[in-house]
Amino acid sequence: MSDVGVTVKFFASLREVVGVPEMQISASSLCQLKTHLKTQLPAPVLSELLAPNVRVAVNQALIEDDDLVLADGDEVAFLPPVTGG
Amino acid sequence: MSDVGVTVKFFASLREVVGVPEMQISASSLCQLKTHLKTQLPAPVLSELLAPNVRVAVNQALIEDDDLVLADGDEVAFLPPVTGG
Amino acid sequence: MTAQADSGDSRVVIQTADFSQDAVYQAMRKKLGAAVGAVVTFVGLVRERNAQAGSGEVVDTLTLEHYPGMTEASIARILEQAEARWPVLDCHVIHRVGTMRPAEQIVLVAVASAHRDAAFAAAEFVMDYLKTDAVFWKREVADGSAHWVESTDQDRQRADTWQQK
Amino acid sequence: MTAQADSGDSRVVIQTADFSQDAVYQAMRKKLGAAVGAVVTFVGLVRERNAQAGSGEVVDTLTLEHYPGMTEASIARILEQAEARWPVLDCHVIHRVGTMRPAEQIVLVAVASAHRDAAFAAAEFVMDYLKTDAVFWKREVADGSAHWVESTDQDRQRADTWQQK
Repeated sequence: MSDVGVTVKFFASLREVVGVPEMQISASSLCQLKTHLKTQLPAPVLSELLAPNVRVAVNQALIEDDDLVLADGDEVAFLPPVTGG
Repeated sequence: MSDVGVTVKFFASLREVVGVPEMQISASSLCQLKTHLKTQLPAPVLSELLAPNVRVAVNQALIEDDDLVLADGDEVAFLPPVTGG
Repeated sequence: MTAQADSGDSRVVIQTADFSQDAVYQAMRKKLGAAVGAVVTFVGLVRERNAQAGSGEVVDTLTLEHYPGMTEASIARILEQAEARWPVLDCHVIHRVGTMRPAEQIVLVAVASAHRDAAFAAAEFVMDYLKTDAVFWKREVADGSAHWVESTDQDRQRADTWQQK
Repeated sequence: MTAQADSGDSRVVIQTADFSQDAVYQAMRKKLGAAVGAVVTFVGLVRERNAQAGSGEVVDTLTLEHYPGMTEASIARILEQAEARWPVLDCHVIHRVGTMRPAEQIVLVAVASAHRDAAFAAAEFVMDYLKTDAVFWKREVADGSAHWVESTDQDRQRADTWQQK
């Protein structure tokens, strides 16, 4: 197990399908975090969470690289498509 | 002399060059009105009043036709280039 | 002099007094309720340094003159053209006349629509045609000397562009 | 919750409370004085009949959610892009979050410039990118059933158009 603890946030429709606004997970990379979620969440939830139009932000910056190394206390957010105005 | 009395209005820069905001003139057509003005106003004033960018309105509608027949009480206006906003 | 438009179009007001853009905005909201999705307001103000004044010149006053009746009708025609082109729910123009100083408000254009694209386009269209077609004259005094301001080539080009869209 | 932007950009405010577009307009005038020639304000409001709701459906509520910090930064980036493109003197965005009902104000965009063309273009640009790039989510309840509103193809096309101008 990794010693790296990160906060994972789910917004809007993703918060509804996951059922909680955030959870604490130990993971030292984005890839590891997703693997961890796959062991915890049911398939229908995962398919929404990992859909192509869902973006991931680490410490509020959008990240495309799954290999990104996470640091203790990092905040990882799953963002469904946005719209303002 | 015609019996048709019209009010002639001069706006903005034209009021300044003519020296009065309006005058009463007897004329039964626009053409006759301009002829009449030519006998009354000095050449430098006329050249401004009859410049290509000056438009003429009769009863507040723009008129291009010099042969337009005027009626007693009509209002003829000389309008230099407009700009609002 | 504060008068409703002689054209009979209550959406066009020419006045010497200053105006509240918020009063017009709130009246539109009240009238339209939940039908309105977008309101654009434009306010034009007197700048101290007019592009048409010489460089370094400072504007003292701007005096607007109009032709009562014909001026209101010229603006009403612009609003009618905007309404024919975009789904406008409501639109208003307040245009001041008389003598104004830098930083004072000159003109308000307010357009309400269900959607933002129509509100933006109609408001800009109205402003562009106010520059070229509305019956006003502007006398600017800058550094103590007066001149009459005319619409620019750029103004005419902007107005013409709408005919090509 | 009423907070200045965590991005440190005081021109971006996210709040649950309603806002006064006039307060922002008057503050801009006061700040800019006789340098400003044109102010465009845009207010977006909750419509009772949203185009995305089914025909005949009536909107009960619209709830906006945001990601504090990231949302403000996403809007600040849009303002910076507008400023890089047009000579903007000042610009502000107030965006509400929380639950709103039809006829309530959602968003204000206010842009001041020396000239009308820059003020109009920048305000419309900001609104177009708020639709596609600002970090908000909208949950609409219409006729008692809820759904998440997404930006439309038309929204994305409008935003893309600015890249071609």
